[in-house]
Amino acid sequence: MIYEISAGDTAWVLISAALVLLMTPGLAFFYGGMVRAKGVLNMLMMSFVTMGTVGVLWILYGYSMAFGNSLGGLVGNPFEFAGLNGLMSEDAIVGTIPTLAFVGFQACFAIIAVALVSGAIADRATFGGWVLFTVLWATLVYFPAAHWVFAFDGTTAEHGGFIANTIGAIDFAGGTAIHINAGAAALALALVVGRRVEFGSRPMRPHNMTLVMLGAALLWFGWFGFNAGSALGANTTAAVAWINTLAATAAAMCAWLVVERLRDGHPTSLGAASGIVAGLVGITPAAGSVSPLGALLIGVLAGVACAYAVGLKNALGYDDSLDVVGVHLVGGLVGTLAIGFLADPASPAGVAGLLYGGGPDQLWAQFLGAAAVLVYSFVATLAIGLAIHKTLGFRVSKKDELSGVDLSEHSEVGYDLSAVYYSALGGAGVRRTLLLDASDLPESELAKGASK
Amino acid sequence: MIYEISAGDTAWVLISAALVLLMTPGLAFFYGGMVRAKGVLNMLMMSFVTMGTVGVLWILYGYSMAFGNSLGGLVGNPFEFAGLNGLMSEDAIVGTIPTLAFVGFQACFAIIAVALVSGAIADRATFGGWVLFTVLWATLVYFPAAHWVFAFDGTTAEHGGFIANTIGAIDFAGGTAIHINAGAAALALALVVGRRVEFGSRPMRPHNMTLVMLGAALLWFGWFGFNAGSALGANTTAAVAWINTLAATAAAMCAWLVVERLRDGHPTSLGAASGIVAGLVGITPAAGSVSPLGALLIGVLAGVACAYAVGLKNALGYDDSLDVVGVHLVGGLVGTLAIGFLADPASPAGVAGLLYGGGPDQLWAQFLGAAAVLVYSFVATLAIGLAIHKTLGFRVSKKDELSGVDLSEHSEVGYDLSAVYYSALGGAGVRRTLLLDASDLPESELAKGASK
Amino acid sequence: MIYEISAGDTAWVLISAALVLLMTPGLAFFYGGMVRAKGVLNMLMMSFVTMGTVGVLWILYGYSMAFGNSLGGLVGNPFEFAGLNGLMSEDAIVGTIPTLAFVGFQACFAIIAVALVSGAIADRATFGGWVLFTVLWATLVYFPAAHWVFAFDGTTAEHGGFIANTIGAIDFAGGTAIHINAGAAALALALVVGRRVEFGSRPMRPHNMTLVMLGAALLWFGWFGFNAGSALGANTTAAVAWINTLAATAAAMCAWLVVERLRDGHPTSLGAASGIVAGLVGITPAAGSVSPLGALLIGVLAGVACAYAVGLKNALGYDDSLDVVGVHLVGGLVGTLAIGFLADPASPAGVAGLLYGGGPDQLWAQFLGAAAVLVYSFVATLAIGLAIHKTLGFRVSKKDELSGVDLSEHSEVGYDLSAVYYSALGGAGVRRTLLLDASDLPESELAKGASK
Amino acid sequence: MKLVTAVIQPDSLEDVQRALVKYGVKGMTVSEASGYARQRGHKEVYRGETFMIDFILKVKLEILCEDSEAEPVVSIITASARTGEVGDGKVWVTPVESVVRVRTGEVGVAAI
Amino acid sequence: MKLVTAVIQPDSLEDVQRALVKYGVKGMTVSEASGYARQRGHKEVYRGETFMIDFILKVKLEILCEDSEAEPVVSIITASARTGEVGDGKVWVTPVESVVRVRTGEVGVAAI
Amino acid sequence: MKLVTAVIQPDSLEDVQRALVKYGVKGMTVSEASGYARQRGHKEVYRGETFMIDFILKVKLEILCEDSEAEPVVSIITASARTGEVGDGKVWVTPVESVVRVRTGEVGVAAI
Ligand SMILES: Nc1ncnc2c1ncn2[C@@H]1O[C@H](COP(=O)(O)OP(=O)(O)O)[C@@H](O)[C@H]1O
Ligand SMILES: Nc1ncnc2c1ncn2[C@@H]1O[C@H](COP(=O)(O)OP(=O)(O)O)[C@@H](O)[C@H]1O
Ligand SMILES: Nc1ncnc2c1ncn2[C@@H]1O[C@H](COP(=O)(O)OP(=O)(O)O)[C@@H](O)[C@H]1O
Repeated sequence: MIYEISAGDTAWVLISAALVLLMTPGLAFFYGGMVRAKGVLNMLMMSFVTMGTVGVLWILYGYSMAFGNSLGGLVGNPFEFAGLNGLMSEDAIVGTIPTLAFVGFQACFAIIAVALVSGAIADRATFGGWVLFTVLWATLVYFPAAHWVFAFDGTTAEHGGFIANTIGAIDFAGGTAIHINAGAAALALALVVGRRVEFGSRPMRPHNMTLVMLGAALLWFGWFGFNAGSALGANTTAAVAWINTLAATAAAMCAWLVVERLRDGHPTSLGAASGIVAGLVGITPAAGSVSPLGALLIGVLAGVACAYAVGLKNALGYDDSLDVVGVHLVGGLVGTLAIGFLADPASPAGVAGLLYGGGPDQLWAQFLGAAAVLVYSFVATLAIGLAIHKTLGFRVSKKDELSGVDLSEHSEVGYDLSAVYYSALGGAGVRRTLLLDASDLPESELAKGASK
Repeated sequence: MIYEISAGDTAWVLISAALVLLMTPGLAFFYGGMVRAKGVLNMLMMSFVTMGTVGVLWILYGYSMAFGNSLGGLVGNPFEFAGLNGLMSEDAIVGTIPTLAFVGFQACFAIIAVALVSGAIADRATFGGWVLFTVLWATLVYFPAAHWVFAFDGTTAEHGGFIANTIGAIDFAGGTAIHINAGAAALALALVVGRRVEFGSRPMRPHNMTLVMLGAALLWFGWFGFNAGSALGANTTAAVAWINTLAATAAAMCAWLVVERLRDGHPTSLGAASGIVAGLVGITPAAGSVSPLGALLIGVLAGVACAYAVGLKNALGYDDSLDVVGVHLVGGLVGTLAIGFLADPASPAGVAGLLYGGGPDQLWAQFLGAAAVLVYSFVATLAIGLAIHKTLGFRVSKKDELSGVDLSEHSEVGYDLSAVYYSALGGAGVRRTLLLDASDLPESELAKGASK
Repeated sequence: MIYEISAGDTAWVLISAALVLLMTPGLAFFYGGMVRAKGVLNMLMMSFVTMGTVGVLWILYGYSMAFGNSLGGLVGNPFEFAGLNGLMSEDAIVGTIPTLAFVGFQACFAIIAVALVSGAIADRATFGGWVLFTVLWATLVYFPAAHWVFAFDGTTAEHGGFIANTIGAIDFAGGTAIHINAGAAALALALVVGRRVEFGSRPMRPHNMTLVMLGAALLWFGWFGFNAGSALGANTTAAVAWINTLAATAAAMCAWLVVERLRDGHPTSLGAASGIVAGLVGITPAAGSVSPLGALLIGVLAGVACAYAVGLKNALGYDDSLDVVGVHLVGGLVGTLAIGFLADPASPAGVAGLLYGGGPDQLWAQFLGAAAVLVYSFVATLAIGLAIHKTLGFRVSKKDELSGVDLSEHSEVGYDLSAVYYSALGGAGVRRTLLLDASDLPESELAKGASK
Repeated sequence: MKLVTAVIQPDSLEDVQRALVKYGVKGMTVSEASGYARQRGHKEVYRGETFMIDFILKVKLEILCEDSEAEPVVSIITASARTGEVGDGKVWVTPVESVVRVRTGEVGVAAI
Repeated sequence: MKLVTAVIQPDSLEDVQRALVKYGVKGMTVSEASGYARQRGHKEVYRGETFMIDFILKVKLEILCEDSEAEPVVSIITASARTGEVGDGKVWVTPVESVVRVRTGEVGVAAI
Repeated sequence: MKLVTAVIQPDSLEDVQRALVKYGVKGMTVSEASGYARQRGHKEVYRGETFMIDFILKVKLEILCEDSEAEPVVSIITASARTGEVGDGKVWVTPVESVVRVRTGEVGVAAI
């Protein structure tokens, strides 16, 4: 499958890759605004550091594990493209674009898949534990799952992953590989790390809703690259995916707001932001296989389902702090299974769902693909999480949690808007500390006076 | 007019569409930073919800009303492309791009046109009223106006709108259809909804200028898609529009700052942000028909005119809270009329304005087009606004306005930067409320003691 | 070198240009979050106003000075393309893109190069002085330096600059022209303007780390346009530059965090943000001439070097407030010189560095190019800075500095999150001031009573 | 000397300030506070979870004055801060033993 | 009448509030403050520079009450705000000469 | 016991803190406040509209001390907070009837 490079397709994939990279900071702000002020930096850092660790791993061996020649449909050969060896050549092409454009595009998928999980363990995880988790989870869970779903036989290697090729599930841009995967992992990790000390007893409202809205906006913007970029070219498929990404998201936002209006009395901005993300997640697997009207419907389903699903954690008592399960696992399942019903033969995928007269095969394939990823991810994440918890430790002390993970894990605070200085320059360096410690001082005149 | 799809042109329009979508959150932040902290979420929500409602409408019938076959030059046939029926086909092409790419690009125009209006009624409108307004105004005002201005005969349908085809006014990217339109509507709506309680008596300074600057930055960034994307291809026209979008905006920012320096003593960051938007609005209609020097001039004119125009509301006493009239109506008029003078025959439009030896015809066409949209928009918006005001109600109670629309309309607050909990978990759900109401308690020991 | 326009290449350069424009606001937020709350707007304004002034200059004569026919390899003929005259024609082409696309892309380079310098003089410079500086420095330092490095013989004019053509240094996207240049200027300007009053005695921690992270995110996002866009087409070179921009940045972030973990005890979010920028700066000159593994190595080197270099200012006592020297000068030198060692003959540049068996020539060329820009920039900036300081004045009064440059230079404050009004509407305009001045009032009853 | 402390509605600050200045009060110190009392707080909802915010934003005014001025100052505040709604707040008077003006070192009534 | 002032740990506010309301206290005014004393502050690091933050966030409570209530109120606060860690804070009582309820103009004990 | 309250310029806080600690004061509570008095506020301009900000940011210090310490504490604050500019603020002393240390329940001078 070697064609010539198309500058137009390459331009589209390169900019899409940059858009997908921007999604991870977008996610960081979306998550970061939702925690309390004392944990905002840690929340941001969990996403940002993932861009560092997974970015490096992807180049070293991640791309190769995902898209190298398949070892039995389960994982790509990690040595084949280790260090992206040989891919700078003009001949290295995937479809109509340079291989490295594809590598970059998929790199950003790997990054955000891992970052998504962090929402489950807000405000209480050790930063070291999380960093190790990004390395292990990317290697043991995401890179294989990406292989299963995204590596088609013959596209980047002779043989690809079993979900794409054997089961034949449709996952246009990663509903299974990314959202169900991250959602299942989030549930496992929330169980391993345990509830926040104040969960259920103290109110923990978002500290900065403008940050949440900014995150939602960047996510939506970037998601056009995620979905429409997955066409790997600037063509009709991309345009369909683009429109569906607009349609489902708009519908899901409206749906979530309607649920809130009816259930809680008022539509909220957090609801709008959450609805946006739910819609984006829902349409991700389906962006190339449904019509715009189908996308509207998926949006409504995802919006309503997720709006209710975020309440599960309170009912069941697990502390998935920022609702990764409620939004990504549930939204991903809605979208993945909806394909079985709503796939439109007139769409680029050309498959007919049950409502378009197709048989139950596609629905069954969708179910199998989703279940495979869900189960594997949950089990493997439990194992990885427990391993980290038992060795390095995955949870800060109660005292640190109460005073805030920003201080304990990063020695920083998010905001200092006051014009008053409450601090003094210190350090063992060249500067003299100005910090006064009363007990270091000689007996004071005051004390002398008082003892008289 | 069926050509082949160009991947390059498609890539440019798809990314431009995403850029234009990002403008609406950009606008939300620009507006949101300008209101007081107690209304920031409502301000954001007015823009965000428009992405939901108008996004859905566009797919259902909006695109068809704007670009369906013309009913007498006034509106497109709403049934022709209802639900974007049939547009997923590889044959559905507009110029050199898939029709759905064009649909997506124009969808974002519709969204932002409606969102722009919200600046006029900051801090006092019912959210339900606004949501209904987005539906009615998009349907009755924007979709027709888009048809008049953007639907050229033969491009998407056999016959198009009267301003584009009969009057022959030049509106490259929506100076009339969007900015004059939204500006006139803003004036009408400000009159309908009335002044804020504290207008003219209490200071209402922006609560977060960094948010305003962020909004201005995202607007400028997105506007390259808005203007240069309107070439519907990656070509010289797009490059000219790109450069003009840089030139006019840079010049307008400088001009606004100079006015402030001379008039008020200091150039301000709000001035810079406002100048950016004024320049962008000014060049919007003209981006394809003037030279870079012409664009600089339009920027200066728009910057100076708008810097003075924002004072009008105080002089005349209407409360167009965030100066939609002063910036979008005035800036849109400056740009639209300037074409009559500054159109450069060497530009892609190839028309000569008065200063380049052309006749007064183009100026007259520009005037007619602008006047048509202005008058229609003002009158129709008055009607729509009054209808909502009399039925659903468009204005919150004075008490709610004073305590803030974020609370009354969304049950949320924008920021909670304190480390102190002032609240208690409650709700009718599984959780016991911790809220203590003294009057619910049995007669206290204290009271007993005191009565002794 | 006249080819046909490629829509794909044009799309890529147009969007890259927009990405690079976004970098300047990104920088503004990165810098703005780092200063104290009382100076955030001034910090933002120094970047924003540069988009105004340099944007206008570029169109008037900047492009011509950089890319006009060379006057002895030192500067382009400023009159050749003054006002971008004649460049709207379909025949005006650079490589495979319209000349105006190239003009726009390079415009944004000029803007950010100037804006970078502002970090050195945070919180104490007169705004007027800075505005004048942007004009003089762009004209006398940046436009010539861009000519030296970016103007290749025959690309836009018959003859180009001496670093590109005579010395033959490799500077893919501006490591010398922009980062070393701005870094050297920052050092000079920090010396001219002098230390902040509170430097070394009062703690000056970042006031809003979420803003810093937002800035870093936008910079990284935009930098894909900066680096990969410098291929001036959507091709393998662009893809290589894209991947290297990911690799080096990811590695530099990790490296900076490791340094912090080992040296200071905790990895910080400011460290992550700084590492991102250090990696981006480091890979800028080398993005097209090293392999992904080479990029990882450059990232590590830049991350470590800059993490230590930011401490220099305390040791040496100059107040480069936001570490432009430590990050941009040092990072730029690391990347520029690393090419001499790590240039990979398999990369698009096709040059072999010392580690790939190449001779020392390239390293020598790199050194010469860097030294030329560094020395010229430092000396010229000293002269410009002193000239402004002696005439207009470059420094606010101590009182203004302590109460904050936002107030003294812009009459504004960044945030007003309180629900309490501490102010009264005033002004010489139509509105009566509500400000009460006790001394303006007639002798009060109280005073009367008291004197009794 | 006396210290008059008032906890009032934020929206009343301007009226109180005007009235006091008009009366001849030359200085005051203001800070933000939150009150819990008869006036009920409000409800917020995030992702379906309800939060009750018990404490309501108030403004706290402190005014140093001569003994004889305390009573009129209290009445002026009471009159100009009254909206008649629950939550209008309290004004109270405490004794002050000495006052110094930092700038000059003046003490007592001269320091006010 | 008395004014009971307490400076306590922010995390104790809710417990104190509950205990006071249960006891019968009908109102209180809360504000944020920073304390410097035995409890050590924390360290922050920005680009390798170390900052010591001396002052620690505290909550300040003010409760107007009858003379007879002052003592029980103090003990309730002391009991419910105690964590046993350095930094738990202080409670003190000052005399109040008069109190007015703004809304009604009621004075003295009726105004509390 | 006494409560010394000082309203000073924010920039003076560090000097005052140092001086007090050097003298032997072991604790203090600080909060932010805004002052209106002789010192004039500043002007802000937004889109051509002028706003006068009457209130100026101040820092409020509260120090509990023994009767005998009140006077020296006042003088130390006065001396170290003085810049000589209008707006330097006030220091005042009020009587305190009792003090309790929350952590231990110690009362009186031992609680300070
Ligand atoms: N006992 C008290 N001690 C201190 N402050 C109080 C007390 N009671 C009320 N307050 C303050 O007065 C404010 C108004 O009290 P509230 O009872 O709600 O209204 P009103 O005074 O109009 O009856 C409260 O928010 C609180 O700040
Ligand atoms: N002399 C004092 N005057 C005013 N406030 C004080 C004084 N001493 C302590 N405080 C306040 O009490 C808080 C706790 O004091 P600290 O000595 O740290 O703990 P503890 O009271 O448990 O011994 C301080 O943070 C400060 O706000
Ligand atoms: N009568 C007063 N009551 C309470 N606080 C006052 C009073 N007068 C002044 N202040 C406080 O002292 C600060 C400084 O007062 P000002 O008159 O401006 O300067 P100075 O004390 O140097 O003459 C004010 O900002 C205010 O916070």
